[in-house]
Amino acid sequence: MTGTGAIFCLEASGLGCVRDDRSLFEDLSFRLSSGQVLLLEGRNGSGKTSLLRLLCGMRQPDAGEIRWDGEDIFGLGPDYHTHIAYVGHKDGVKHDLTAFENLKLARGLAAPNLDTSIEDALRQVELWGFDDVAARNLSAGQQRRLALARLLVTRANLWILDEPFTSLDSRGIAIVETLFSNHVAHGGMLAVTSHHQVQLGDAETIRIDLSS
Amino acid sequence: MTLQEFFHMGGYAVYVWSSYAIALVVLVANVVAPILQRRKLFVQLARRQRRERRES
Amino acid sequence: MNTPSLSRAFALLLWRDLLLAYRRRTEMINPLLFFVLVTTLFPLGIGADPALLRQVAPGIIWVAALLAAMLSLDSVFRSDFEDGSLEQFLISAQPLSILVLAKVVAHWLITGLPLLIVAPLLGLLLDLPAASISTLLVTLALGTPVLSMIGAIGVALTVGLHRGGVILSLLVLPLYIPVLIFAANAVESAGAGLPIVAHLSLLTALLVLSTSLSPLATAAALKISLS
Amino acid sequence: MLRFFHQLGSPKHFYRIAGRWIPWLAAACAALMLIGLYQGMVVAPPDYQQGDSYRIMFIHVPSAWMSLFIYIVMAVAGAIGLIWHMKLAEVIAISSAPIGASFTFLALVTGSIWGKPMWGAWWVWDARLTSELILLFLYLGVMALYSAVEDKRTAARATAILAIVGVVNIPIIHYSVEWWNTLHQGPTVTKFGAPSIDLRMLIPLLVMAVAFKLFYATVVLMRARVEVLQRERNAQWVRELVDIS
Repeated sequence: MTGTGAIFCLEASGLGCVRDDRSLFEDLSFRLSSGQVLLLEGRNGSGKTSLLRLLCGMRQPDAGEIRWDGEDIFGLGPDYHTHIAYVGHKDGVKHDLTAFENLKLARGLAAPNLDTSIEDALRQVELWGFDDVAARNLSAGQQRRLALARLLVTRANLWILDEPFTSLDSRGIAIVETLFSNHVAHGGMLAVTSHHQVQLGDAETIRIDLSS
Repeated sequence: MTLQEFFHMGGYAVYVWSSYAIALVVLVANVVAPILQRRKLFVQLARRQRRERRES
Repeated sequence: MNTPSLSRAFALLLWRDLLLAYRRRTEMINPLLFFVLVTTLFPLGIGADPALLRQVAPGIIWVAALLAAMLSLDSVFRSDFEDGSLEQFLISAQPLSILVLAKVVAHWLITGLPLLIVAPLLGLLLDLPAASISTLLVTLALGTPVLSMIGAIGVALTVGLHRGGVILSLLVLPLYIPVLIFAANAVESAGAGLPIVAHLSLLTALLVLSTSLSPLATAAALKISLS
Repeated sequence: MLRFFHQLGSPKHFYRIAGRWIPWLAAACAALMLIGLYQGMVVAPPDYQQGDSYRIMFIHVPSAWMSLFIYIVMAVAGAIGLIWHMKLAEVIAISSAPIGASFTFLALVTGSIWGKPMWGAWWVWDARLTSELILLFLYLGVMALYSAVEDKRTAARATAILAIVGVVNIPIIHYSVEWWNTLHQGPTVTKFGAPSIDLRMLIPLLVMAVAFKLFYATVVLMRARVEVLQRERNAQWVRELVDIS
């Protein structure tokens, strides 16, 4: 959560992605700026995950460009990555490390969010008390929340989330939705795919349906 | 340099001509391979396009 | 905006990998056992004549060390790839090559360096003279990091493949040949009392070259494998 | 000039242009090869030392040169494909690998056959032959990696990295093998090279070298065209091509 009031903008123009020489989507353009949510919908295999990976800069688009504040994200490289955080299908949580150690690592590799300690982050996802438990012993829902807690310890403006609500119970979903709405309310940005109807209060939402 | 001497290669006929035979095989294989590949691809694509035309 | 410090991330990742290895320290013994086992196979195959063994010992030990290093390569990125941590490295605020360097150094400390503990024992097993054993240790100290560095490129290229291990050896072993030649010959020359400064300088050159270049290649390979 | 590269960049144009060049390249290659072989096998005198067995040189030496040349071309094309995302460079790099491997294999086989009358052994751990053998492993590594990765665009980029790493290592490997060879070969160091080059032997050798380069150009374009068709098989121009053929 940034709260610095800085206005950032992620702009995609003419995006195209080909996977196993099947064109997933073509000529896709959108503009996402601070305080907005990009909601990707579409049936399985319509390229939602591929699009998110393009936004993370993990894959070169086969056509078109992605700009962060007007600069191509591939030119920026790590400078772009300081602004984003990604939680994919895989949690990215080391099972042999404790919850605390996992977050300590995530914090060290990204631009650390100095006004949220690891303890605060764990409290916000209701994992405080499990901090010294090896991630292996946490339930799938708890591991998912631990992965999402990573977002809180970094100073990322843009959260890129692939099905964040998988394996979360209703309590978990409520917690995570409040995190998202706080993030967006403080000028953060969200790019999320979800089959679950995301309630993010009055946040400005851009919907893109990839299966059309 | 009669024909017979030519093939005799001063007693090294076995080595010289086996080398050239292998060379011929390798070079011809390299030329033939793409041709066969192309033909196989065309057959594949043609069959696929016929099937698509039948469906549409 | 204080840019996240590079050395802190490097140290953090090194700490993480050493901690992970410590928590599974029984697995650290495997490359060592393999190293000893392969070395003991050769006398059973070649015969126990000490003179012959002494002559081929440097080559045997170094080939065994090379195979042990290569077999343990798979652990560099495999677990991170499966639980999604590798993706997090790709989008971290640090340049990927620095993180890769940290992981490879950790891998060397966990699997490469321990080979030095067992090497003298194998030297005695094959009746190597003292001068050779000390040289063996020096060449292993210089050579095993090179094996990890170059091997990391091969692992990064094959991390996405479900049967990557088979191809890994085909990609990596040819690149190990210079290290094997210089190191094994250094041990042999030391045994014969010949000077080995040339061998060691060449090994050091390989070490410097691979430490500076291979992280870049490994990072590029990871980005491609995960794209 | 830029338009030409840009035009060549588009697969459709490349397919057409390459199609026009291949017959000419093939004809030139065949002509040169015949001239070279005639000069080498008939005109060139027997060697005072090796008699007529040295004539194997006319295919062994050019194919050894080609094996290295093609690897370098593959690495450079791979690098261009990686850095500027030129699909065409990737296609050329990948199409070169099997040809390079064939020449390496040919150099190895003819080299060992040539060694048999001289040293009485089918395989000699000579520095050049050993380097050639390692080069063959590098080629097989590239081809194995390309076939292992499913998505062909990712495969091409991964093999480009491997080719670049390989090309950096080739001089190191060659030097270390030479060094190793002088240590173990000891007194019986045989100069495995061609005998004292008489002009009537050198000319056919160079003619054959050029002929092999033309052969490579022809076959790499042929393979590249098939690869382009493979990658663009959903494109409209390929569909039309398939319909009319």
